[in-house]
Amino acid sequence: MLDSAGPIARIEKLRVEFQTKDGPVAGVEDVSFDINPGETVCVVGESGSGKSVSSLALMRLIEYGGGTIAGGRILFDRARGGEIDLAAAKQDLMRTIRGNEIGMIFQEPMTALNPVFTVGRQLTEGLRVHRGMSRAQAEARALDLLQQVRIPEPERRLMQYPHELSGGMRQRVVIAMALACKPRLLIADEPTTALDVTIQAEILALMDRLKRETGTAVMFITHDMAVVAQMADRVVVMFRGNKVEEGPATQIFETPQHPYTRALLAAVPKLGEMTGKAYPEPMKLLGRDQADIMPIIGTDTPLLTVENLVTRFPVKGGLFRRTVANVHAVEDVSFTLNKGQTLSLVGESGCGKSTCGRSLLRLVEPDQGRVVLDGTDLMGLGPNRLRDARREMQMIFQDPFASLNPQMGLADQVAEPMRNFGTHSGSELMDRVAMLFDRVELPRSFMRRFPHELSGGQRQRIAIARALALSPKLIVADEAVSALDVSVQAQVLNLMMELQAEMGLSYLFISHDMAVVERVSHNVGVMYLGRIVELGPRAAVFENPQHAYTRALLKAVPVADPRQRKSEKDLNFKPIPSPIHPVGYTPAPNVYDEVAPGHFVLTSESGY
Amino acid sequence: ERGEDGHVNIIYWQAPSIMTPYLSSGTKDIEASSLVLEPLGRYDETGALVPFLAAEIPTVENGGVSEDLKTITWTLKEGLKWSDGTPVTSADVKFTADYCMDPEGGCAQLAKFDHVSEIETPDDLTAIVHFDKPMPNPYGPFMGNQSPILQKAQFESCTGPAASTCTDANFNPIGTGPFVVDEFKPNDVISLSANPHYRDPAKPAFATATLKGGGDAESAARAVLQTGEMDYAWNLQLAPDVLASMAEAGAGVPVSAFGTLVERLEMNLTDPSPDLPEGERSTVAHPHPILSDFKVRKALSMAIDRELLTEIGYGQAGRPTCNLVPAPELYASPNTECIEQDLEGARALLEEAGWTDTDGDGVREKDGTDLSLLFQSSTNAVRQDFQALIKDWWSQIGVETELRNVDSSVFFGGDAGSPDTFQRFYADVEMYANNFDGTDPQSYLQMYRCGNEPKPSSQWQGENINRYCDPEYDALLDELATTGELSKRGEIARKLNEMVTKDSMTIVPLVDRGRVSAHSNSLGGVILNTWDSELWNAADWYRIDG
Amino acid sequence: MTDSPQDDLIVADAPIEALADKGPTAPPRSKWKDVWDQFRKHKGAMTGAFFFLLITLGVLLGPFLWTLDAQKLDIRAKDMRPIYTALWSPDARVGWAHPLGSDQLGRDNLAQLIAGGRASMAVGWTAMLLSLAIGTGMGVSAGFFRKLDGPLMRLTDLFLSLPILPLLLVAVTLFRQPLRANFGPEGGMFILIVTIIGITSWMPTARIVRGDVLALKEREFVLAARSIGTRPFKIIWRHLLPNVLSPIMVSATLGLATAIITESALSFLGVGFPSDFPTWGKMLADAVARMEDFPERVVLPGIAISLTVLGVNYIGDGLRDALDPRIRGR
Amino acid sequence: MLTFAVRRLVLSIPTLLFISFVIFMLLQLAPGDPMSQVPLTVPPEVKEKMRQALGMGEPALVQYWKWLVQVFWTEPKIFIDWLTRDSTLLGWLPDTALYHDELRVISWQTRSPVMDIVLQRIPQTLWVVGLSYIVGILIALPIGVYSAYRQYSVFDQAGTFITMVGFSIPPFFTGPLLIVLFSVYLGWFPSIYDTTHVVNDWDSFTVQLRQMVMPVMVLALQTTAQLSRYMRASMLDNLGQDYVRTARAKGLSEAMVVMVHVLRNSMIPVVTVIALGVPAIFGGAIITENVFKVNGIGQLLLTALFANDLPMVMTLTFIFAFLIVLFNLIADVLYGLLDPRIRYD
Ligand SMILES: Nc1ncnc2c1ncn2[C@@H]1O[C@H](COP(=O)(O)OP(=O)(O)OP(=O)(O)O)[C@@H](O)[C@H]1O
Ligand SMILES: Nc1ncnc2c1ncn2[C@@H]1O[C@H](COP(=O)(O)OP(=O)(O)OP(=O)(O)O)[C@@H](O)[C@H]1O
Ligand SMILES: [Mg+2]
Ligand SMILES: [Mg+2]
Ligand code: NI
Repeated sequence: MLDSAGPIARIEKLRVEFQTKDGPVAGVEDVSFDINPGETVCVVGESGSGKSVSSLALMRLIEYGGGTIAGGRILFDRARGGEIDLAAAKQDLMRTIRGNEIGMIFQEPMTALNPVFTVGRQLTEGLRVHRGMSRAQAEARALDLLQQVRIPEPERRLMQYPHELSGGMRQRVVIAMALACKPRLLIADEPTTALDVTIQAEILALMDRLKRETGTAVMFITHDMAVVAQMADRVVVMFRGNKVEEGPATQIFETPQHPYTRALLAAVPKLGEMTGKAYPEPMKLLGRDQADIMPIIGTDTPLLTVENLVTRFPVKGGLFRRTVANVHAVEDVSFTLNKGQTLSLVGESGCGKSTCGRSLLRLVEPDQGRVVLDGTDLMGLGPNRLRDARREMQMIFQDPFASLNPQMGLADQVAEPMRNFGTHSGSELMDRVAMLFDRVELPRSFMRRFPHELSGGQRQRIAIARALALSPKLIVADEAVSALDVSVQAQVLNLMMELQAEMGLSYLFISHDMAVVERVSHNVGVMYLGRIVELGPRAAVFENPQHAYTRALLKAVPVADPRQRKSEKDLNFKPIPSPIHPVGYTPAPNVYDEVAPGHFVLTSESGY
Repeated sequence: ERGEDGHVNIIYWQAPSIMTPYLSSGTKDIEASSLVLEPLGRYDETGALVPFLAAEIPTVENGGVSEDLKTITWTLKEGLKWSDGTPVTSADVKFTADYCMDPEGGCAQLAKFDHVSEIETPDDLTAIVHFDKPMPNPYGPFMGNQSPILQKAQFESCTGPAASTCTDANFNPIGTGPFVVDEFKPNDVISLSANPHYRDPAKPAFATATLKGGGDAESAARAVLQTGEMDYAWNLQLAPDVLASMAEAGAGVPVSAFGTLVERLEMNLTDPSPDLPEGERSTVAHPHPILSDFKVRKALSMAIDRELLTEIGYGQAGRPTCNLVPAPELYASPNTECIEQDLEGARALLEEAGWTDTDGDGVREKDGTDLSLLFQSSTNAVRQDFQALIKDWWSQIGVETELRNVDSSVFFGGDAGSPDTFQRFYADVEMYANNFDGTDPQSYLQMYRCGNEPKPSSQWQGENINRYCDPEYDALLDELATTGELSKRGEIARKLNEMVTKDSMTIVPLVDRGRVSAHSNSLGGVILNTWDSELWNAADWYRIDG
Repeated sequence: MTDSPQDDLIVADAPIEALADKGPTAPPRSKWKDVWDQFRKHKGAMTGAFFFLLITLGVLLGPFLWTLDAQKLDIRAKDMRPIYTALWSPDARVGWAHPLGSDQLGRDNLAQLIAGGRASMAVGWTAMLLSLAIGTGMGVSAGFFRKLDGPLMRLTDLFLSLPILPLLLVAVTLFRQPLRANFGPEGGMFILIVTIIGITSWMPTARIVRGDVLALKEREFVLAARSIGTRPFKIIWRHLLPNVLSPIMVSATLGLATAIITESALSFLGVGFPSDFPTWGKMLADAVARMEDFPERVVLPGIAISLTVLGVNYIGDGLRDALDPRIRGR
Repeated sequence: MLTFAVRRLVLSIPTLLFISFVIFMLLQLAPGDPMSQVPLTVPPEVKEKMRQALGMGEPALVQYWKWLVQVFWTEPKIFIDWLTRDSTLLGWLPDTALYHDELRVISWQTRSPVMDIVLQRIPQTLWVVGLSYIVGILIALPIGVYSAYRQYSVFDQAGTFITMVGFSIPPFFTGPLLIVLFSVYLGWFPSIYDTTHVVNDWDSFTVQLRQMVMPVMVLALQTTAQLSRYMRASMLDNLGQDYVRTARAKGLSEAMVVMVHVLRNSMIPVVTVIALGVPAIFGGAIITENVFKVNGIGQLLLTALFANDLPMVMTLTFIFAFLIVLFNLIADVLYGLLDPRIRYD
């Protein structure tokens, strides 16, 4: 297999510049590394460190994004015709290489596919261009590819449009597309970042298998150290456009040399780190003065009681738009959240976590159930009373960029809740805004900036500041850290926990990242198809999972340790059944079994 | 030889919408139908009567009109055939009258049949019209382009309310004229071909014709004068310099002729002030605070330079006039005193009337009211130029003017609900043109009878637009109605004309407007006629070779 | 290890720096200065603004520099050619008294152009603003309030199919008198025209805005605003409107042109300003008949209209870029 | 999708009824009178009789009701009769003979059924206005595509400039200008459109082409100006999308990337904009038709308006309203068809 001697691609002193209105900006300053046949090279580094730019330069796609390769060489060993410098190649020549000898998997499976063409068409396109196949041949090959990436019902998928597939399937289509012409080098740019654990586990396993079977060299870009641990043969660490460290995976993980690498590794929450600790505590971050890490105990007084919460979305149809079916997004959910504590909801994408969170705040109207916050029943409130009640409960949204108005200054956004309720005014208001900025550790000079001028972590901190503005008792954090880099994520998590310790906040923490959940929660609820299948103290749920689904979920979490790789065999996920039921359908109520004090497991039918 | 000259293209910038003049009185429709339908007699270009279907014009002298002026006897030419080959008889003549006089038919030419009591048809060629009172001018029915003869056979089932459902007959009437309709596209184009049964076997010279409608006067003129696409263009109401510069191209020539159309200013003798309650504005209950004074009206007229107006607005197709009835000669008063502009005299007259500019703002006042007028007219480029010029002159004599122009379909629409009709006259001065049918001005002069003014009780209908009222005038009118002798009639009519114009300046005539049309250099035989349809002699048109 | 030139620097304080906030280091400036800076960089916008300012100043200050009355007839000096025609046809009737010539009644073209510009600009801007206001209001309400969507969109259909001429005639009949009494003949007509143009041209804006609002409404920041207790009208005002500014801008530029032209069509139909009150559109319409002999009479107002529209279009482009903080940052 | 369309159709019936009522009342309120063409010499009594004969004396609601019956009941019957009697498509069916001389909508001006005249006008309207729309689209799309692909290039700047100038110059100026240039000085094209012209061979076809060139160009200028802006904006949106990069990464040629991947996506909003413009075709182009004497629907409406021919104006406006509602619906459906992400149910 590894018959060719030298590396398949060599990047030497690559420098990429972008022309902006303020003159040229370097996206990548100086990067050199090799990729050998049959090897997986992981490129890690935080957001904006130049990972994507390097890979795009390799494909010479960077020109279309306004960049130029300002220096360095990219030597690529062609299957026929020896080594050429891609940095100097003509675009016409590149066209015969792209998709043919180098395949690329893009960061965003949701947008990487053209929404108006069928999967089949997009899969066959490259084959017909590079391999000159007829339509029938190409389709046969496409079918074959879909089977390779283990997509169920591949024949049907060929005729479907991207939006009809789930995120995981879409990403698999993108992988199949990249593999179509059997490239010798595969570039995978954060192929799993947008996916949840279970699908991520599957995709990683799939790529690993493909690499082993076909001997393709893989350049794997990610910022998730756990993924690196699962995949990498060799690791390249990038920082601000430069390579700072390179070495075999085990070496990087066990004896990191560069301070940045060390900081990065320290910031990665690892599943199992909290074993044996009863209460969550902030992370120990490198280079920070954290006096001493105190566990957060909270209180035992209930703040929020949810009973039999049911939320359904009507599916309309027919001539007169009558409701023909319902999406049972939240089904008979009950839990209690104590003051100063955190309850986490975990589960796969689409299981109803967000809907549950939104229903509590009545941002989505629940159909049934009781939500009592500090003695007030939220369900019975009229619009005005509800607005007042919202002072006590705030939400942090999943996507820090989407939840901030791009056209509004940051100070205004943070001040908005106070303006709404008229709690402060004039200079007092500005003082409080400044105080909130201090609180979330943002320089006051940021007050006049706009969201796009901030990094993701900073934006999320603005969102937190906004949620804190009214000094609420409850914050619903809906995937508050999912979109952030590990290092930033760690900072934000610590911030949140500090605030909790100081102000006695209660969090309803929604996430699909088990490691993060393990770190922050007092209690954990595992959701599946709208129901909580397991609910209990964090330690009980993580160390003694009872429900089959909880176990599967935990097993899928990648571990940031190259010595503990998972194989595809370990994973057996069933596709989630549809939460849509016809109008008359009445689901059976949930019945729980208390296996230990406070540890409940669903015993009635959950659909898993 | 019939049909040897091929095809002729006529353009009317207003498109004909129907082919019978009885259901529409738009000039475009009447003129288009004159290619197909013919009356017993027509007026020629001098206003004289010429027989068409009749053998001769009946008069008192030849015995065709009874001495008591109550009957007129028409005799048809012999051997006349409809275009379908059937003979024309006096029954058709009688039917035509019945058709129009049917009270439910909504006949547009009902006025032509005023006082007709009965029509007798002693034989196939004779029709005797009986009137219920003496008619000094008995040539209303069956004379001129407005009342041609319809074929009984075709229209028999189309009388009364059914008139408007006979689309086929209305679009393709069977006639005696030089052409027959092949295809009628309402408001667009009419395709015609020579009538095989036309009474003169050598005519018409053209085998086919199209009458295209639509566009505006300017582009119609362009098509005849500049590009030569069309042979004849109707009614080119354009500024003379525009017309002249188009004619330079040399593809055709403009032709003009005069009739009785007079562009005039009408002075409102009643108060149009919006402060009055609705129902009393512009009614005789309130005389006009400014214009009731003859001196003011006179001064306003004196300030106008009619020569210049004519030159700017009509050129060859207009001549300055001081008369309401400018023609025929018999009725036209030799009154020319207004032609000369006299700004000094006008100013003096206003001073005399007590209007002086005391505060030096250029506008005269009297008793605290400004000499300020609202001057309205219909929308039309020439009229707006006139308005601007007149406003300028009036400002020179210390009169302030506000101009307003109203869309002509509203202005002339006669909608009782609209405040902008010319009848309502919610303005101080207005400008428009009017004329009379045929050659007799009696009914025209009758319009200014006391009590005939538009008023709320008459749904604002009425023709005495100025709200003029003079018992002496009314008495003279009565005299005219009973006078048969022509010279005497002329004398009375001239007197009446002067009473409303130079003696009272109620009506301030400006320009005697001629008609301008244009034909291509290769079209021969065109005689422009303002007393009848412009296409009255289309049978005689021919192609000039070369 | 690597031989990166920054190595030392990173080693020195890397752990802290790696996790420290980064972001633009330039000190933030005031928002409007920012907008202006960005706007200034847009060449097209600057050129557009220049011409637009030139025209605006011309029509505003023109009457002080060129004091001839636009409505003054001077019949002896009618049909004068612009002074520059003397360059190629020495026997043309030209004179410094009428540098751009005069019309068929001897009114000065330059004075008319200035006076006409005042009227056209005033009508154009007000009508455009009115139509934008209605269109945006309708679009936002339809997009934001589910219940209103259907009725408002049907209302849009209704207005789309309303015949403008009868509508005008009705309006003139009903409102001319009271408006004239209160605002004078020109003022009254101005209000009438502006209103009519406004209420018959808001529909495309409404449609576009509605579409955008429907999409924006699903964005998380709107939900976020709701969760912090922002009232619906504040949500519209603070969160939706600023984000639909760009399509509104496009409608505005097109709307200005349409308004100026519609005004001329109206005066053509006799429902516009008094006939001796010049506007660009009317000058253009009146001069079409004499276009061959006096091309300047169509060309001058034509250029004035086009330049204004182009100017506004480019300004709109520049503003759109400048007002978008995402682009402005770069 | 189908149910969506049907539901919207059903809902549009009350909408249309309401619209027709509003239009009717508006026309009733509008001043003006079909007698405005009647010379001033005709006495008022006669005019009053003529008005009565037109049925103007009746109360407005009665008139409206009659109109409704005629449009929604009588005219469809005539149409069905025509289908089963004269049309080639359904001529084999037995003649239904539903129509028994009920009163149809009669134009006051021409005293003939409004629908007949409308049908007569459709060919020239479609030829000229329709063709100009197509020409406009054909010119606008490539301009828009190329301007976007080469954003801020000379071509893009020039395109913006020309389209904006084209947009700001009214057709009552461009029309006569073209006539003076091409008919008067060059003599290439006729200035008058001959609606009776029949195309039956090559020569007559070229004649037809020649007479269509100018009106089509004048109208196409406006269409081009607007559509190319939309196209450009839409292309710009899509050129920045991720899937474009994916397509390039597959090694597709630029032509494929732009003309297949980007264009297809960019066309989605543009196609609906195009669909929304279609009613305007049937509505005719009032000024241009008048300048070139095309005498299509636009000219018909204009003459009817000036003649205060209420039944004609009412019916034409209603047809227009109907088309607007219909094409709104079609635009929505098209959107759903073109964009697989959107599903109406
Ligand atoms: N089109 C562009 N114009 C200007 N600067 C760019 C452009 N694309 C990328 N950059 C800059 O290049 C640098 C590297 O970006 P790159 O996308 O490679 O980061 P990354 O490591 O892939 O981050 P992420 O993990 O968020 O994908 C960043 O500072 C970015 O701002
Ligand atoms: N507004 C809505 N209308 C209809 N269905 C909805 C709506 N919002 C969510 N759903 C459906 O409800 C179910 C639960 O969605 P929810 O967003 O709560 O999932 P989630 O657990 O938050 O997933 P993720 O991790 O992807 O955010 C899904 O099947 C989703 O399709
Ligand atoms: Mg990246
Ligand atoms: Mg969610
Ligand atoms: Ni720009």
